[in-house]
Amino acid sequence: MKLLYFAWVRQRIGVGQETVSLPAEVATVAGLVDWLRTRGPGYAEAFRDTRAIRYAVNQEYVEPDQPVSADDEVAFFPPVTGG
Amino acid sequence: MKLLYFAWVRQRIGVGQETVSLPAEVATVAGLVDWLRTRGPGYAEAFRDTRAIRYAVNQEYVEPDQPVSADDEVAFFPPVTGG
Amino acid sequence: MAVRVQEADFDVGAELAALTAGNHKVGGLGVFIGVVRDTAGDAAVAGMTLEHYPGMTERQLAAIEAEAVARWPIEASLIVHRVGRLAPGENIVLVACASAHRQAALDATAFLIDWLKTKAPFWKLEETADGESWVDARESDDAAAARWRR
Amino acid sequence: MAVRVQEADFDVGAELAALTAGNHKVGGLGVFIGVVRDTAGDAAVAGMTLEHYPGMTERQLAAIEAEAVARWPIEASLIVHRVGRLAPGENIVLVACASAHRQAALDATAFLIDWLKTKAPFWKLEETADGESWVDARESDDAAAARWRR
Repeated sequence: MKLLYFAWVRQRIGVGQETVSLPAEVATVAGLVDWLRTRGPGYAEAFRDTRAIRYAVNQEYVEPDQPVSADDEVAFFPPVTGG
Repeated sequence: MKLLYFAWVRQRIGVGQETVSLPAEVATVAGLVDWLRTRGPGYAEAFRDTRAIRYAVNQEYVEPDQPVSADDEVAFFPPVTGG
Repeated sequence: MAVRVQEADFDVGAELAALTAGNHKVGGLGVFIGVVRDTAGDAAVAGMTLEHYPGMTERQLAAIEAEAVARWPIEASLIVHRVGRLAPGENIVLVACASAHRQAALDATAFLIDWLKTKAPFWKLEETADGESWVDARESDDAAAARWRR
Repeated sequence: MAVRVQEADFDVGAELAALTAGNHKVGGLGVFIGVVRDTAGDAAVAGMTLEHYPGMTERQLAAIEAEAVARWPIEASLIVHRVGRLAPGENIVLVACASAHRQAALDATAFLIDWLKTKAPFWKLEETADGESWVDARESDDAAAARWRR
């Protein structure tokens, strides 16, 4: 599974992208966030307040209850500020 | 008094501008139109339906009851279509 | 703030660059460019001639621009309108409005062109296969301008 | 219909000329250009860095443009968005929409930039005297985008 982080999510975690093996107990984006939080203080800080996080699976916006599978590209980022 | 005509008002009257001596009985733009109608068939045709005419005195839009005096520049034209 | 009436075409890139040059308060620039279409209803248009009322045109354009400046926080604005004969595809009018804020820039731009369409003394004489005819004012233009009345 | 993400600046005049070249159905061209301001609230801004999500950005921009095409009779449209470091006064984004009709061109242009602001995955890192900070999303942008929801 490919994970992507942008803006301050990326800065707090310390990397922009990584490839992980999806744990068997993780079925949704929200489950993925709970698992990521356990991976270290940077992750815990990045996902401390998930109201400030947006999610994309395979480059489309999704809600936290979106199912995820091992082939997915999942991205985590703050609300967008372009334009 | 300087009179200006634009677009099809100009075409029907046959000139774009002229200088006239303001008749004593003409006090308003509407009075001026009534007097102009008597000046020939082109004028009569141009001012046949005044709903289609707009008026400006000294380059500002006015209503037909606007007073006019000998020093004024008065213009007659159809609704504008620029842009 | 500037208004111009001219026969020559305008260089959109150069006009817009000059409008905001050196003003780093500008966050957004709204622009509208009017262009001669090759059809009017079902008829093919070979070209058109723009007539105007010299003096009153500039006065009305300046008044329209002043009204926009009174309503929105505008850093810079520009209206350039062409007159004379124009072929399909040619530029007719350029309206631009720069502001710190996007919404002000966009709203003021729409306001400027909507008001210009119903207040600035220009008239279009259109050439079709049936000959020349003066373009009629459109109720939709009056309605667009009325949105901004207050 | 085209979307581009690039580090290089864009030439507004050339982009707009290319957009409508040879299409004589176009009667109006709406344009919005976003520019880096030198202030954010009370703080002086020395510059900013635009980050984006390659792949998703282009996909979202194309979806936004497709939505505009579905809603308005659009002859041509363009979105160009820059990424990387930008100084005050530099262009950020160019949005343009050409239509036979003025109102469609203006509305579609406003729609494109409003939706882009809330949907396209770009983020601004601003440089002030206090250091670098990520720009917060603004409720006014959500409100502007919500106008177009249906």
